[in-house]
Amino acid sequence: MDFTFTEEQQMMAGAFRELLDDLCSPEALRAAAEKRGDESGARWARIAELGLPGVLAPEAAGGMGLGDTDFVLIAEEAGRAALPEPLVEQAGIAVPLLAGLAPHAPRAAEILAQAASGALRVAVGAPGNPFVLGAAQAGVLLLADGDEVHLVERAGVGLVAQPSIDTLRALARVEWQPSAATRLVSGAAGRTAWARAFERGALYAAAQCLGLTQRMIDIAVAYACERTQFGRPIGSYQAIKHHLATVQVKLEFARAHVYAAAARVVDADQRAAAAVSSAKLAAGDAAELAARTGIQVHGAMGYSWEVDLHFYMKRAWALIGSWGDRSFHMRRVQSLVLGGSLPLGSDQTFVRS
Amino acid sequence: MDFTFTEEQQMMAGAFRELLDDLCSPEALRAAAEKRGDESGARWARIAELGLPGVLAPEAAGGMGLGDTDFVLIAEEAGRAALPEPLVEQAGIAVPLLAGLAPHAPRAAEILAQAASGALRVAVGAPGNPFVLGAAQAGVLLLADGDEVHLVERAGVGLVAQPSIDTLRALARVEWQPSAATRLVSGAAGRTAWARAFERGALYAAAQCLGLTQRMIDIAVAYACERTQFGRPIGSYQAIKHHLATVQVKLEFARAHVYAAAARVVDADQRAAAAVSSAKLAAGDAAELAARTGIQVHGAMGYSWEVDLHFYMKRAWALIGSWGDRSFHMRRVQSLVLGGSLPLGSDQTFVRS
Amino acid sequence: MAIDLRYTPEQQAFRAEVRAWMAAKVPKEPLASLDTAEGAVQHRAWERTLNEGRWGMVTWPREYGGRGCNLVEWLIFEEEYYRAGAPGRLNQNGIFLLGPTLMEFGTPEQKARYLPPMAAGEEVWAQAWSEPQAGSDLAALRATATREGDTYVLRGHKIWSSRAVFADWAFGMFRTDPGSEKHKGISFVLFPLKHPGVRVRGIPQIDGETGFAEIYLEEARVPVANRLGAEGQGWHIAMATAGFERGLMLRSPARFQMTAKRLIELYRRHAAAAEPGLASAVAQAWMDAEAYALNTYRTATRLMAGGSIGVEASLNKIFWSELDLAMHRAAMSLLGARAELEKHAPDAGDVGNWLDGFLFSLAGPIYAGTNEVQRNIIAERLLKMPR
Amino acid sequence: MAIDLRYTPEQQAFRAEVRAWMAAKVPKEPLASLDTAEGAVQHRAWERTLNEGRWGMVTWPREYGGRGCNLVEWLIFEEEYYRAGAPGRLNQNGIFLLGPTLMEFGTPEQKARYLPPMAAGEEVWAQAWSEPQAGSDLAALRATATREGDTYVLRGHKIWSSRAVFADWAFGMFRTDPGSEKHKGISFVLFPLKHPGVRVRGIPQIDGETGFAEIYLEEARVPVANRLGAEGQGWHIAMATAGFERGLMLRSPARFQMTAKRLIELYRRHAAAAEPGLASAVAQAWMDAEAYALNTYRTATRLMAGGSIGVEASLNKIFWSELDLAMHRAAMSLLGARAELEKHAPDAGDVGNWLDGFLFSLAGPIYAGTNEVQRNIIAERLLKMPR
Repeated sequence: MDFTFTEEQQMMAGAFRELLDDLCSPEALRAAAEKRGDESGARWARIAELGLPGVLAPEAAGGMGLGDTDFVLIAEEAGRAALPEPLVEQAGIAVPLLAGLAPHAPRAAEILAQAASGALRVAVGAPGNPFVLGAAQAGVLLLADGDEVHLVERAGVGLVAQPSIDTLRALARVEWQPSAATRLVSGAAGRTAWARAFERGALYAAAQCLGLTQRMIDIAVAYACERTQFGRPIGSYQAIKHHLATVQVKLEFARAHVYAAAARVVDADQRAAAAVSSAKLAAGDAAELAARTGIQVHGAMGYSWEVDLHFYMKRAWALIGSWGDRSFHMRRVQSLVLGGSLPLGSDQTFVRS
Repeated sequence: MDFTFTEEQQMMAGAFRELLDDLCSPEALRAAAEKRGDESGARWARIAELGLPGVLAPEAAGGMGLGDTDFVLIAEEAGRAALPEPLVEQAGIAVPLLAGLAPHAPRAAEILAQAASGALRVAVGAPGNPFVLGAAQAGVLLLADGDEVHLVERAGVGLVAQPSIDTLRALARVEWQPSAATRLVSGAAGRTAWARAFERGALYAAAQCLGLTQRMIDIAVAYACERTQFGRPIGSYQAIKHHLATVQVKLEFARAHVYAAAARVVDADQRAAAAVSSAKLAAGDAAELAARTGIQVHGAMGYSWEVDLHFYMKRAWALIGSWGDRSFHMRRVQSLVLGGSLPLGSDQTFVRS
Repeated sequence: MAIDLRYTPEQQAFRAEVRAWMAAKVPKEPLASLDTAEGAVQHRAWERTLNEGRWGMVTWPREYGGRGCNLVEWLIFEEEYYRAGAPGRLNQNGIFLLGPTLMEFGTPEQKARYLPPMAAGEEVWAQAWSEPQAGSDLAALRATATREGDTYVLRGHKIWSSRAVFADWAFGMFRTDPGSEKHKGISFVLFPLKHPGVRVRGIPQIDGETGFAEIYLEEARVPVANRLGAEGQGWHIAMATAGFERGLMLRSPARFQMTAKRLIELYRRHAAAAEPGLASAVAQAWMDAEAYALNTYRTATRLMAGGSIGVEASLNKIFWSELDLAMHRAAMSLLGARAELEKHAPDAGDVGNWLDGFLFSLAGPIYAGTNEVQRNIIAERLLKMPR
Repeated sequence: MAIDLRYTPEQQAFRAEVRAWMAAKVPKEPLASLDTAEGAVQHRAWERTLNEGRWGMVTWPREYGGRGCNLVEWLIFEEEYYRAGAPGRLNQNGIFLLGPTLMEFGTPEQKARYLPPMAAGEEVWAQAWSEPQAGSDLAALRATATREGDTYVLRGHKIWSSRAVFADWAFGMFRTDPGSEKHKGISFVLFPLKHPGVRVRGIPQIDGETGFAEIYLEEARVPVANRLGAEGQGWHIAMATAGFERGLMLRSPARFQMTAKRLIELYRRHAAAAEPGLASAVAQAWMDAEAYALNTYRTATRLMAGGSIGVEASLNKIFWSELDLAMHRAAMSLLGARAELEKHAPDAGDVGNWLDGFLFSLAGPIYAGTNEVQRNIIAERLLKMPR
């Protein structure tokens, strides 16, 4: 029983954070927002240099061969920075999906190394998500037709862009025709592959929400310490302090859910489902509260494009609805816990099937 | 369109309040609590002298011939005082129930005047409430057998006392045998009578919750102004101020619901049902929050029997579960409003069938 | 029974009149946002149409373009206005805030000069309350009005002026006594926005629009007659204006009842997938919108009987702002994966204006005096708790 | 992967050992409340039984009656303790608060004197923190310990001493420097309750029991050797004790997980009548109880790896107290008309201990440092906001 991150894990996340402080400065985000989803190839290249797209790829495919408890800290940092490029979706979902299919599907094996190095951009259209993130910028797409997993070239699909309030997210509905040539797997293998992809999607959306929450707290605290009203910094008023402390409490306990879900997402069983849904709800709720509190603390200033807060708020709102919205995850927990299929009790918390 | 109380209505409530300040002092409540439900005949007599049991009885039966918008302020005062005797149940439920049945049931007509004068104590066992309040002290009981309304002598029933945390409430399960001799009405007449009684029960429980909320705020404010910590009265801290202001907001808008429900409870239609449920929920929620906030403001002192707060908290908790609990009323509103049977829109608020 | 919650035949006839007029005149297609240049033009045209029907500000005396309606008639008017889906009021800073203030503090000349074109929508007003260092703490303001004979020379920097980009006039507070501090030595001054020495710069908002602006005053000269009330009385007048802002008129119940109705319709479409707590949240929203309506009628008829409005304004402000936020949060939850879409997205479905409304509702607890300040007011003035 | 959320075989064996012992020894019938005379006797007997099995305080060194268990073993022990429905700990002020404090600040003699009978439940401890004018503001305390040679003469009035009615000893703070103010000149002193000059008066509670007491100290004389730490170091020691109170040990996650399980069972019995929001409230309670457990394991393994606990204690305190309140409020709603019944009422049905628990949960945000104070601590120490 050990629930701590290693020094190496923390160092890798720290290095990524430093890079992002540079790559995702407010000026950089403002520039990216104006291009609305035309991401910077330069930023992607810098991230790929760190090897991050391949964290979850086997070493044989040129990856790092690491696990979800390694990548969860990376996803958190991507959230904290409101990274415009869909690194989390490629490295956290597409790459392990390809790696899982590689033994059964030669075409998956073929592109895995390119995906892991970041040379090839891979977008994912998973069941449960109506839109695909980063489809326009991808080289290939992994798409669902029922249980089947298909691999399709970007040139082979039509895209209907769906503008998001988060102008750093390039969303699209994908129009395409499945065929035997595009199919990687079907049946139970496909179902399992998509189920795992969906759980990772929800887990890493939750991890990003942790980072976003921390960032929104940091911005609000900085503003509250600087802005004065009635002759005192507003951060010295109890009402402001208590609002922000409440967000911090929510964040801390959301962390426990997210890190625990990272440790068991591979199990893909009922308990993993409950853990992932708990993580998604807790982190999403923390981020939602952080956004609201951030606006309250900033007053009218929070509405200004010049204040950075809005980048993180919008990303939070977008992620809360992605990879299963609040209703989906709450109903799933209710079905498992109230419905009686999950054994209850404190001795069950760490049971794995 | 007039949503104000007359001077006469306010004066009658004011006179009752003054009497209760005398009759329900903390010492008097403490004494009553020790006797656990053996109410003071002297207190009842003083209240009866004011004619209050007969507010809703016709003048021909010696009553005041007034309406629910008159009695609602009386019920509010009874709540504010945590009055041990079930005046509200007798005057607000039993008397109009008897008055409604009198034209069809001679025995109801016979006892109406005695009930209105307070000479006879009448307890009510309505459908939806598992227990009867004040049964042991009543001369007669109005009891339900399906849709039928029965009038039974106290001597003709067995009582199984059910101790409440509110030691000022004498609750019992009533064991009895319905017979043709005890039956006042049956069928549709009985169903309508019980439906009206239930709506009034819920309405006046809500009205009492208003008074209880105001009293709990008053007690907490007085304590917060007097108690000092860190060299200042605790009532000067923003956190305490904001907690109490939040209760006051809830109270104010609960008032609007309760007074509006009083004006339409006689309609006994869907819109009246929605109004009564809204009132019960809003006033109950306000009282629940007032109790929690009261305890928070008092700190450990709130747990002490010597501090008066607990009388009002316990009454609030008891009333929240009576005459339809939170779930009953919330589900009723959902069925009417989300289910689509109630027309929606701002021009519908005051529509009456 | 004095409480009588029924409309009189006259009130019913009034409702019918409003309803018929709105049915005939309200634009069939929604106008562009009033925070865009195109929308501002469209909304000015709508205000002209309204005024032709003498509906610009029904509670005002006829001499100023109104109908002399009482508060219940005003509530009925608003109910029908929202029911008809009529456009937002471009001139709300004028009609709801400055209008009542002028009525109370203006000279006969000022009323005659400013009120009729305000009701007609010919002169659109912006507020100029905040300054960069004076937000909730308005008393920290620094802008000055220096008297030179019959002229004030205005200098300073106002910010968060809603609607100022497309408005004609603004009202604000200026220090007329240069050595004064806090609430003293402040005067309430009206000034044109298209005027030498006045520069307006829109503030880009997070939704890309410019509902707010900064106003730079660089030796803008206006007649002393533009001052409302006495010199140095500005704080007192501004507090009255703030009371109007929080009070009965700015947020009519019909607005929230309309949102509640739309939320219920949204819920019904998404009920199958919604987590159960949303059913209770939506029912609660309906009840709270009703409570706000009921309470407003309660206050309105009390005022008509000679009462006055005090701390109720603070109670109202907290209640409607939290209700509005709760309704929009529930809507965002119901919209799920589509909640992030802009309303013109091809697959926006029933997203409609919910996202815009959500952004706006987040501001509810802030503007017109933050809810924190309102809670202080309730605690100190109503509950008599120590400062 | 360093994170490994699996128990070792040794930990599994430890769980099996605890489970077997508890199955054999836990009383089949619930004991009377430990705030009654009868219950106090029964609970003392249970503490003796526990100690016979060497389960009095498993984390303590063997020399003091413990087993030298690490924090994960402690968590496992607590899980099995609650799973077995074992009685509440009569001596929690001793074992969870004073015990760790003695371990850190006591002399070898003091540890040898006090810890073994504490673990054995032979000496039951009460805390004597608050005074009538010093609640959250402990620094305002007035009780004095006047030194006369090797003796302290204690004078003062302590209040809200939990468990003092049936306890043997108490620990508290006294001014040893009569001219001192606030945090200075305070010492931490242990004193017997059955002792000349010490008078204990139970405070009747709203539930009719006497879990709290007042302690009147009228020239009670104790040896100077009863002082913990140096003279004047009392505040520093007391803050450490308060840290233990809020910290890891007082509220083990198993307690809340057990409540969540009971709440789910209650929900299932009442689901047909429950308003839909309760389904979400109950599911949320389960998730939050799991979060508290997960976070405690996170902290525990961090501490085992050499970390220290700081502001986390304040985060924990807020979280568990709000969780406990939310669970009991949901239970009260589910119980509906029966929620007001005392547990011995003939028709109490499944009311059980929910009402007692609800009353107790209302105190959660107050004791061990109010949640308001905890939020200040988080804001000022963790978020570095200005005082």
